[in-house]
Formats: sequence, C-alpha cells, structure tokens
Amino acid sequence: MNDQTPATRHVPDRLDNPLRSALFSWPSLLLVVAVAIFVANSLASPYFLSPWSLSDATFNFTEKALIALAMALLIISGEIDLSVAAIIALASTAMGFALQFGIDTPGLVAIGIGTGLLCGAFNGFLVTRLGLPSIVVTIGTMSLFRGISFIVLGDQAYKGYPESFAFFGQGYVWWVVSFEFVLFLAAAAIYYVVLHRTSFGRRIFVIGNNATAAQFSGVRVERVKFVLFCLTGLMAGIASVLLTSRLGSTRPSIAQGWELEVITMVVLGGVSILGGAGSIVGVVIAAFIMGLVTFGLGLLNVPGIVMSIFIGLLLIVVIALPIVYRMVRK
Amino acid sequence: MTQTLSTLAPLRLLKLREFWLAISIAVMIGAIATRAPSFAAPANLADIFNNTAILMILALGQMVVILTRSIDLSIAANVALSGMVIALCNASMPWIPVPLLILAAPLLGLALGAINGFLVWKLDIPAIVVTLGTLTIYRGTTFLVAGGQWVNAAEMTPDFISITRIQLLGLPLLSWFAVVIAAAFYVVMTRTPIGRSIYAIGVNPTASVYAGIDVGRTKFIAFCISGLVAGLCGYLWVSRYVIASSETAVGYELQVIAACVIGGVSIAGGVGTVGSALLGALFLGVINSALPVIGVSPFWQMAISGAAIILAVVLNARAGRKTGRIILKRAEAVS
Amino acid sequence: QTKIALVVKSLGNGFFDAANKGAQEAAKELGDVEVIYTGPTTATAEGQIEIINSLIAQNVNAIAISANDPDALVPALKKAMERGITVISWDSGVAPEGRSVHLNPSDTNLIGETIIKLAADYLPDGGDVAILSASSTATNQNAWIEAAKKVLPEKFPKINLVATVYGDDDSVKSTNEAKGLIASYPNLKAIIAPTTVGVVAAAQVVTDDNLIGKINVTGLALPSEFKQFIDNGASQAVALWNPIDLGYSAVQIAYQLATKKAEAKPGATISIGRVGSITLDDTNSAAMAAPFQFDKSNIEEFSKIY
Amino acid sequence: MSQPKLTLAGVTKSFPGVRALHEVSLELYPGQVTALIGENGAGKSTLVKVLTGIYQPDAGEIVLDGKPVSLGSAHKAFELGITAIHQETVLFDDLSVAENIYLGHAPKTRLGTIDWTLMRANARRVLADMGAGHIDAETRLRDLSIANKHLVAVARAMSIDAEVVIMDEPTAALSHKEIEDLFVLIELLKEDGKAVLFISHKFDEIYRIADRFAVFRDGEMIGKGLIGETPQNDIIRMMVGRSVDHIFPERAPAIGDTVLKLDGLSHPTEFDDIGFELRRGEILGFYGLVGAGRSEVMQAIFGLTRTSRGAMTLDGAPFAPHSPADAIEAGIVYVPEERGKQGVVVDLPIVQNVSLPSLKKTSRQGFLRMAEEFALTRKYTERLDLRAASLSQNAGTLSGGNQQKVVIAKWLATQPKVIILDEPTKGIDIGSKAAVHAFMAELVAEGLAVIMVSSELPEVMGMSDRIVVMRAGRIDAVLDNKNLTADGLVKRAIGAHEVAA
Ligand SMILES: Nc1ncnc2c1ncn2[C@@H]1O[C@H](COP(=O)(O)OP(=O)(O)OP(=O)(O)O)[C@@H](O)[C@H]1O
Ligand SMILES: Nc1ncnc2c1ncn2[C@@H]1O[C@H](COP(=O)(O)OP(=O)(O)OP(=O)(O)O)[C@@H](O)[C@H]1O
Ligand SMILES: [Mg+2]
Ligand SMILES: [Mg+2]
Repeated sequence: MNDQTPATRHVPDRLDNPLRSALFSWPSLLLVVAVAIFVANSLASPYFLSPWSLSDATFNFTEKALIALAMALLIISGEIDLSVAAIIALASTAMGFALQFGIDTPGLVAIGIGTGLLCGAFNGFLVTRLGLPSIVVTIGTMSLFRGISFIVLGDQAYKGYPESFAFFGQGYVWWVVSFEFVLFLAAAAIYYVVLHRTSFGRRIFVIGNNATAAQFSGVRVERVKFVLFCLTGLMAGIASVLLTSRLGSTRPSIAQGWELEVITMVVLGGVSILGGAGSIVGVVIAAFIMGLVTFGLGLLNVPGIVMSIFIGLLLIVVIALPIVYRMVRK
Repeated sequence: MTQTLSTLAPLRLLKLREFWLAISIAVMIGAIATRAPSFAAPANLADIFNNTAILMILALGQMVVILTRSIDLSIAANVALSGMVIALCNASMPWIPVPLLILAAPLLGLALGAINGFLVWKLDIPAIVVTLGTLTIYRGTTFLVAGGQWVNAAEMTPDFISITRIQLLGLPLLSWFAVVIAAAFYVVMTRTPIGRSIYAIGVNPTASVYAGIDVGRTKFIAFCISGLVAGLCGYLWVSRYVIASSETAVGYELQVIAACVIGGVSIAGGVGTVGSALLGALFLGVINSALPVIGVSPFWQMAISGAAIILAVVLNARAGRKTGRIILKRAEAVS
Repeated sequence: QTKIALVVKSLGNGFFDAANKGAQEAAKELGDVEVIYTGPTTATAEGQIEIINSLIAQNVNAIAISANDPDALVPALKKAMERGITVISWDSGVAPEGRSVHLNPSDTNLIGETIIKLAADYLPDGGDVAILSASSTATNQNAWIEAAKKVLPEKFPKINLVATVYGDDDSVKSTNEAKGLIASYPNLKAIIAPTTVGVVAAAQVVTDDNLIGKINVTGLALPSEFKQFIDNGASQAVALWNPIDLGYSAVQIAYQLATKKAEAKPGATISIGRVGSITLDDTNSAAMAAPFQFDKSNIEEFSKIY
Repeated sequence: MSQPKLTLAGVTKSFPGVRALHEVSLELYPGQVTALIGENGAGKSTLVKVLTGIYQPDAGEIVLDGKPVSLGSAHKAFELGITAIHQETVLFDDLSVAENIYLGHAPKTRLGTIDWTLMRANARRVLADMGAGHIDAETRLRDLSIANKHLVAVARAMSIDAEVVIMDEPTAALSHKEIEDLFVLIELLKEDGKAVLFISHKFDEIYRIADRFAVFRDGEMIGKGLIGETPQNDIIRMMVGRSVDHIFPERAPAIGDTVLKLDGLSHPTEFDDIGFELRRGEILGFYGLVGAGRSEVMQAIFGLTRTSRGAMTLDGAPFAPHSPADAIEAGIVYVPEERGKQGVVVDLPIVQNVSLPSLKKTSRQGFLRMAEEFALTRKYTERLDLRAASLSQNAGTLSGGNQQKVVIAKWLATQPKVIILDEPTKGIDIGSKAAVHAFMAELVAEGLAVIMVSSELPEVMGMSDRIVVMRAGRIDAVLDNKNLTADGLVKRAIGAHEVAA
C-alpha cells in the first residue's frame, strides 16, 4: 500500500460511558414517570398502598403486557399485529369448544396456546410468504379470527371450566403474588435475554433498521419475521388461557380493543413504531405505568374513558418530551 | 376528460384495478339479486349508497392521509367528538340555525385534525403514534364534554335531524354530501398543486424535498383534510343515527382503513385514487347490506368481511407485483 | 358510613342515569350512605371486572351490579364476597354463585309476554314480527326473548316470529340490523326491541323509510327518549318499568344486606322503603312490578319524569 | 473576464458533530463549467444542497447577479434560476414523466388548477429539445430504464429556465454512451451562457469538460483556478494533502483451479444462458452498460434471485443457493452496488455491521459475546485502515469510502472463497479507490477468487485478469485482458461490433 499512509491508528471500542448513556436512556425517563405516578397514587388514595390492592392492580395489565413483550419484538422488526385481541377470542373459543368434549386442564391449555400459535403462523404466512403489509393483513385477520369465534359461539357462551383451570387467572403463587404476575416477570426476563443477549435478538434489530441490508448480509429475514408472528400469536394464546381462566367463561367478544392498548404499551416503552429500536425494560416499565395509572384513577372512580385521556396524553407527552427538549436546547 | 384520466391517475394498472373492483361489486349485487330480487331495485341500491355515504367520505379523508405515508387512527374519535359538540350545541341552544352548525362541524374536525398534523409536522412523531394518542384523548373528551351523558333524538331539534333526509332528485341529502365531497376530492387530488404534492411526498419524500415541497406541511394539510371531513361526518353521523355518545363510531377507524385498502390504496403511500377509496367503501357497504338480506346469520358477518379484506389485499398485491426490469424483453424490442 | 357501588352496564345510557337518580334518592333517605355510580364506557365484562377490582380495593360495603355477562363476572364478584363485600345484581343478573341477591325489574315471563303482547295488540290479523335485541350476551334480554318464544305458540298463534338479531346496544349496528330486517322480510309488521337503544334506532329507521303505519316498532323504551316516535306514529305503544324505582330498590336492598338488617336466603322478605318489599325465591332472586305501558295517552306525562 | 453569475462568500454549514462547510467562497461564471473536486465527505453535496435551498447555511452570503439572495426553500432556488441534478436520483417512480419534470412548477389554468394538457406538451418539448424525444411524457417513470430516468432528471433541471445548472456526480450511475450524451448537453448549456457547476471524482471527465476548478478539503475551499493551467497532480495534492499516484497495483497472478462454474444460467426475464468459470487467485471483471444485467447475475449467484434454468458448481459440487445465507455458508459473498440500502445498516454501530454475518462464530449457543465481536471487527477494520472515531459509532456517520470499507470488512470476516464486488469504487474518491484496488490485489494473492463488476473502463482494464462483457442480459464475450482496447470493449458493450463485422 501507499507508504505515506500513517501507521494504522487505533480506533477505540467506544467513546461514551455506558453507565452515563444508560442513565439518560428512555427506560430511565420512564422509570421516573412510573415512580412519580406511584407516589401520586399513594397520595391520592388511602387504599392504594395495600398489598392486596397492588396485587389486584397487576391483573389489569399482565395479560396485555405478556402480549406486549412479543409485540415489542415484532414492532422492532418493522411489522405489527393488530389481530392479537381477536386471537385471544378465537383461542378462548377453541378451549371452550374442546371443553365440550371433556378435555381436561392440561389439554385446554395446550389447545389455547396452540390456537394462538396457529393464528400467529397464519399471519406470518400471509406477511412473509405473500409479501403483504402486516398492518393490512392483521386488520383482515382481526375480523376473521373474531368472526370465526362468533360463527362458533353466536350468542352462546362456554362455561364450566374445571376447578383446576381457574388457577391460571385467579391463583396465587405466594401470598399476594399471583400466578399471572410471576408468569409475566418470568416471560419478561426471557424476552429480555432473547432480544438483548442473543444473536436472534440482534437480527431482529438489524431487520428493523434495514431489512434489505439484513437480507444481503445473510439474515433469513422472512424466517425471523415468521417466528416473531408465531411468538406474538403464542403470547396471545397464553394471554387467552389466563383471561379465560380469570373470567371462567368464553364469549366471542372478550378482549375487545386490546390490540391498541398493547401497542400503546409497546410504543410508550420506547419501541420505535418504525422499527429498529426499543428495549424490553422500557416495555415492562410502560406496562407498569399503564397499570398504575388505570388502577390509581380507578380508585378515584374515574371512568375508564377518562383514564384513557391520561394514557393518550402520557403517550404523546412522553414521546414528545425528548424531542422538545432537543429542540429547545438547540 | 378520459384523456386526462389516463395520465392523472398515475397508474394504468390501478385503473384496471378499479375497473375490476367495480365489476366485482356489480357481480356481487347481481348474485344477491338472484336470491333476493328486491336487492337490485334502484330504491334499494340508492339506500345502500346512502348507508355507505359516511364511510365513503371518511375513506376519502383517510386516503389522503395514507397517501402521505401516514395513518389517521383518530378519524372515528374525531367523528364522535365533533358530532357530540354539535349535538350538544343543538340540544342546549336550539335557536342556532342548523346550517351554521353544519358549517361549524367540519371546522371543529379541522381543528382536531390540525392537532394531529401539527404534532406530526413540528415534533416529527410518527403519525400512528400521534393518532393512537389522540384517538383516546378525543374519545375521552367526548365523554367529558357531555358529562357522560348521551344526546338522544328527543333533545335534538327536528331540523337538525331531518336536513340530511331531505330527498333531492331521488337521493337523500346525505348521499349528495358524499357526491359533492367526492367531486371536490377529485378536483383537489388531480388538479391542484397540493393534491399532487400529497401524492409526491407519498411516492418519494426525499425527492419531494428536492422538488420544493415542504413534506411536514403537506402532511399537516393532509391531516387537516381528514379532520375536516371527519368533522362533517360527525354531524352527518349524529343526524343519521340520531344519537351522540362517546361510543359513536367506536372502532370505525379500522373499517375506514379497510375500505381504503380494499380499494387498493397502498399503505406504503403514494398510490390510490378517489375512485379506489369510493369503490372500497362501497364494496364493504354492499357486503354489509347484503348479508342480512340473503339470510346469512349475523354471526357470519365479521368473518366474511375479514376474509374479504384479506382476499382484496392478496389480489391487489398480485396486481401490483413488480414485474422486474425485463432486460431480455427490452433487448428484443430494441433489436 | 356505608359505601354502595352502583355498577351499570355502560355509562351514558339514559336508563341507567335514571336508575342512578333513584339510587341517590335512596342514599339520601338512608342517611349514612354514599352511592358510587360507576361503569365502563363500553358494555363489556372486562371493563366491569376492572371496576370491581378497584371497588374491592376501596373497601366498599356493597356492590350492586347490572351485569354485561352473567358468567365472566362471577370470579371477580366471588373475590369481592370473600373480602366481605355484599354483592347483589339488578336489572341484568349474575349467575347465583356470584351474588347474594338478584333483583329483576319485573318478572321475566311477564316481560317476555308483554313485549309480544305489545306487538300483538295492534296486529289483530297476526303477521310477521322480528326481535332486535341488545348484545347477544345480555342476560336479561336473552331471558325475556326465551320467555317470549315460550308463550308464542299458545297465546299468540297468529304471530310469526321470523328472526332475532342483535344490535349490541350500539345505534349504528341497531340501525343496520333494523334495515336488514326490513329488507329481508317484506311482510314484516312489527319490530320488537326489548332494549332502550335498539327501540329508538328501529323507530328512526321506520320513520326515515316512510314505513309509519306499515311497521309498528315496540319494545322497552324510556319515555323521554321515545316520546317523538309515539307522537309520529312509528310506534303505538312501548313498555318499561320505572328505572328510578329500580335503582332505588337496588340500593335499599344492598344496604339492608350490608348492614345485616336483612339476610339473603330463599323465602326472606326485604323491605325497600317507599317501594314496599320483595320476597326472595329459591334462587335468591326477586321481581319488582309489572312493566308499565306507555302510549299516546300517557307518554307526555312520563317523558318528563324519566 | 465577465462578472461571476453566482458568488458565495463565507458560507458555513454544520451538522451535529460535523462541520460540512467552513467559510467557503466560490464563483460561478456564465458560459463556463466549474468542476468541484474533493474527497468523499469534503462537503460537495452539502454545498449543492445549500445552493438549491434544501439546507440553510449557518453563515455566509450568496450573491446572484450582484444581488444578495436568500434561498429559503427548493422552490425559491429554482424561482431564482438555480437548478440541480442531485447525486441521488430524486424522482417519483409512481408519477408520469411529465409530472416528474414539472412537479412543483406545473403550468396552471386560469382557475388555478393544474393544466395537464399544457404540462404534457411542455414536457414533450423539453425532452425533444435535449434529444430525448424517445421518452413518452405519459409513461410512468417506473417503467423507464435507468439511463432514461437519468435523462428525465436532466429534463427536470432543464425545464426550469435556469441560469445556474449544478450537476452532482451525474456520471456515477451512467455508462460510456450516456456520459457522451450528457457532455454534448453540457456543451449546449455553455453555449447558452449558463453557469455550470460540475462535480465528479473522475479526472478524465473533469479535464474534458471543465474550464475552472475548485478543490474542497474537510469543508474548506483549498484552491481554485483554471483547469487548463493546473496539472492533475497538483489538484490531487490539494485534495488529499499528499500526492496519490493512482497506478493499478502490479500483480503476479497465480491462477489456480476453478472455484465457481456457471453453466447456462437463465432467468425468465432478466438474463439468459450465462456461463463462465472463476478460478482461484483471479480477478474476473464484468463490463457492460448500466442495466446490462450484471448485478442480476451476481445476485443470482448470491441466492437472491431465483433462476429458471442452468446450473452452478462450487469447488466441483453442485451449488444452488436459495438465499444469501446459503451462499455465505458456501463461501460466496457479495458487496452490493447500493451501499446505503443494501450494504451497511446506517443506524447500527460499525461493530454490529461487521459481525452480522459472523454472528454464529462470535456468539456461543446463540448468546452474544461482545468482546469477540469487537475483536473480530478490530482485526478486519484495522487491516482496511478504517477511519472512525470509535467502533460503536453508527455506520451512517462514516463517509462513503469508509462505509464501503465496513462492508468489505464484514465479508472478509466470514473468510469467503469468492468475493463479488459490484461497482466497488462507485462514488469513491481517488484515495480510497486506490486503497480498494490495492486491497483487491491482496485478496487474490491470498488465493481468493474475485468477481468485479464495474462500469468504469480504466478500472476493468486495470484490474482484471479476464473480462466478461455483458449486453442486454447475455454474455457477449469472455476475453483475456491482453491487448484489449477501450474502444473495442465499448463497442462490444453497446453491440456495435456485430454490425461492423
Ligand atoms: N444531513 C446530514 N446530517 C449530518 N451530517 C451530514 C449530513 N449531510 C452530510 N453530512 C456530513 O457532511 C459531510 C459532507 O458531506 P457531503 O455529502 O457534502 O460530501 P461530498 O463531498 O458530497 O462526498 P461524496 O463525494 O461522497 O458525495 C460528511 O461528513 C457527511 O457525513
Ligand atoms: N429501469 C430501472 N429502474 C430502476 N433502477 C434500475 C433500472 N435499470 C437499472 N437499474 C438499477 O441500476 C443498477 C444497474 O442495473 P443492473 O444491475 O441490472 O445492470 P448492471 O449491468 O449490473 O449495471 P451496473 O453496472 O450498474 O451494476 C441497479 O442498481 C439497478 O437496480
Ligand atoms: Mg456528494
Ligand atoms: Mg448493477
């Protein structure tokens, strides 16, 4: 090579201080918000700071949050699934249907989760194999899945789930710690590791940033996306088991409108809706924030629709804050 | 006119798609008529058109936003809030002339749309996030302004309810609203710089900047347009269903998006015409009116419209599939 | 102080707002009672469960609920009872294991018969009728329709029930379903809507489509919301019980049970202030008065009350 | 000498962390072509964007015809008669040719609506005037060939009756023939008295077409003058701060056995009957006009494009990749043409870009090991002399040449058998270009087999052992790179030799 080239210079691994950047990251901002809401809640209502209250509060969001974990991965990869709530309805219907044939608890759980997985695979097939935009596909499957529940159930309900089945949505593992909550924490830990500590997780980020470059670099983009759709369906199936167990019955209209709440959770958690960025920690904190806000306001008997104003404002304000801060500083 | 059409609508393919959609709607009506002859009667068709009028108007507004690579999830919440405010005005101040209220409704919607547009433009937050937020905010506000009450038929003035029902040349005024708005959209989208800019920023935002188009401002205008028609539909909705509640049009945003998609409006932006949005809405309208008539259980309705959406998307994708560059053919053509 | 939560199917519904009036009246009468009027915005079971959870946390003394789903609410209400909260259902019931008492606005069979009779009275020659109900999961509507179907063959042989459709207590859906009924059954003579939302939507459709005189809309309606349709002839008569009394009674009963002044067991009699008293049957439910009929002669007067 | 048409004084423009332009001054004269020269990232395109109203300068003055002007938007700039053909193709695939030309300044009717009839007529006239009458004003841009698209971009610039015409690397995406056409057009502009700013990395072009030059380095104006009075070496020294003798590296080719063999490989619409052999230690050049289908063939080898007929063998064994992942596993890698879109992931750190195809190697049972990733990245980026602040810097913040190095490093880390380079030096400055060429020589010396697709004749002739010439989706000839003439190759590429023979 050219002999006038200076000797190879050393390029450091990183310039920033990882601790410092963690301190100024999205999850820390959310954590501050979460703590503020927690404090505000305990000041506003004398009932808030009781272990049973807090435990009850978790039921309002754990099922949605379980789906949000998988949805976060899906959105980071640049896709979206609007059919999750409909999957819950269909999976629940499948379980109720199986119940008519005397299938017992383990079988029901398997059927619920399996149905979710199948629905996810169907979405994944349409999106990756036929190359259709996921937002449109899942608007369609959202009607289709719930529609099938309506065809099967009509105005009827399935009830009479076995005693042992009630544990998933109503049981406690230890004192006030519910099974749902423990399951959520465990799932969050697993998703954290998958997204941030494995090569599979790395590929999700790469795909979300630039699917073409990912493909040109040997990432099997379609396969990864397919797996993510399946995972999202699977989590919706699990949520369906929990919700069905908690309600003790199945109606085709359950979990109506959950898809937008799940997506709100994910976006509030700092996942870029355009794909390529986000963290599980953020999503978990966002789930807690939404749970705390709704429960706190519920204690003050604020109607749900008014709570949603808070959630909507929170979403826009929290996302706008760093942008406005940057603008003002400039 | 026909000559202009061929270049206006950027895609010949798309026109073909609209043609097929129109054909399939006609075939569907024909098929239903074999089972229920009254279905194809002009009066019933006019009725279906009238039933679909609001969906068509909203689909046009949504299309404009989708063309700019955005999406307006708050469109139905905007309908609810504008409708509620107008209904409350009418109920509490019956002396305000109804035409004034009809004028106020779109302005109110415009203001709500402008909030979306402003957040997208100035803060550069993705449209789906902004409208996901304003969706809940607008709906909650609907509840708050009415103090949790509904406004029902008894509280509204007779004029307020009946204006949209006035028959003109065999169609109710509601249908004429849709006709006039569709015509206006056609002119705006094909003949005005702003209409073309909306297409341009959807096709290629970077290139638009180079062509002197302010992408943010154009998106802002698109949201204003969608807000404007949503506000108008707020009045139309309340007048048609004679009730204003915080649950007005709940979940309807997805229907509106589905109408666009069925019509072939590309969710990736830049592709879609006034005709396509109208036909997409009409397609859904015909299905919804037909199912009860041919005796399909109401419980099948949802699954059928879901399947229709998926089918339409698959077919649209087939039609729009890139054919490659075809080097070989081109080479033969040259030699 | 006794805290009683009046949980309704959905907020904003005129029927429940009227019930709340009665509830507040009862609270004032009883003195040391606070009534929390609450409910989801959309009529869903999940929405009601979240509300029940927060009521449990607030240590309310009693919950009086009009349920969106008889089964799905049971686990949550059971939990409430385990934490010492008195739970009763009213208007739309909960399965017995999820409540101590259920207060029917009226006798189920009686309502079933009344809604058919309202149509039959104006159809001396009989004919096709159809039912436009609320949501397919609404307990009370389903029970009434069931009862109506039972009495049809014996008492109203000339009436031909051609369809039952569901408008989900959503004006748009109800409107579309009503239109669908009219289009599919050209000989339709009456639409029976045993729901205050559906009945208004159906009457509006009949008015719009110039079918006044051809199709009679009837069912359960709030006089204040429905007056104009009696006036314009879209409907001959409708019926309803007094929602104010219903709310009043629900709070009264909840109070008696929560303060141990009464006990919930079959055969027990509970006094409900100015309305009188009720006696529990073997499923611990009781019914109030027969539905009251409104027509041209009295709608004016009642539309000022509720 | 006439007065300058346009004068810049003290123009400064900064981006977060980068000073793209610093107190730049420049004059453009009517009837003259000024060449703007500088390394990648010197600030040339930034200057173009400032002049066309897309970026607003932080400081400085722009004077047009003696009057200071402010260029608040792209619209304002073309109203003042400044027009540009930008480095990236910035057109609208789904709009018609006429609208592509007139978007933003379409003729209006009396009612203020767009006059489509007049617009189409004008578009036809503009195209005809520049000798592109074969392009139908009503077709959708998507349906045009790349060269014709470029002509539409030129037509758009011409549709504005501009006094100042700027061309930012207009020839980078064009091949020989279109470049010649473009030069004719530039001559016409000169005759018309327009002031032209011409940006290119190719010195032969600059010396052919330009009257004056200006050299940028790190955002600053280093020198300017008349092209005719300044030797190339002086300009290069201004540009890089040292002299670069760009001679293609001397190699002693040690050609080994056949690694990759294609036999009758065909695609339904894009290419037909492609057959050649690639041997160890060899650089096989692919030459052809843009759109000849070379990239399509390469992408088929890389498992991106499905083929309809034919077969491939790798080291004698049948090879039929279904995806790039298959190809990479088999030892074939591809440095794509569109660096920004297909090569690097701009919003991810360098280290993640480089380790991406090697994740299997650096991770253990699917779990990431960052230390391994950094080690791997360091090894290969140092070898390529990557200039970066840190390895955790986002790849998008690097200059074009350095991004290309990241892509190459990524592939070297997989230790491939065959490396395909598609336009490896497109848009790369002369310094980096020499580095890439030297590096290719090293690779083959180590026993790799290299396929190099290039539209640049000197590069093809200077680097290749053998040259495959492609035309319209078919192989025209496979030639030993001995005693070939540039003229002969071009004739083969455009198909003129057959007529002549
Ligand atoms: N929008 C932007 N944001 C941040 N930095 C930018 C932006 N645009 C350009 N730069 C930086 O400004 C510098 C000058 O870039 P510019 O594109 O003008 O270079 P150039 O001379 O045109 O190079 P090339 O020959 O590769 O085209 C580079 O360091 C580039 O990374
Ligand atoms: N009609 C077209 N529209 C858009 N892009 C095109 C068109 N024709 C060619 N291109 C682009 O130009 C580039 C070259 O095309 P292609 O790969 O088929 O030919 P090639 O002979 O390999 O040319 P190159 O020497 O540029 O690689 C590719 O990036 C391709 O995407
Ligand atoms: Mg440049
Ligand atoms: Mg190429």
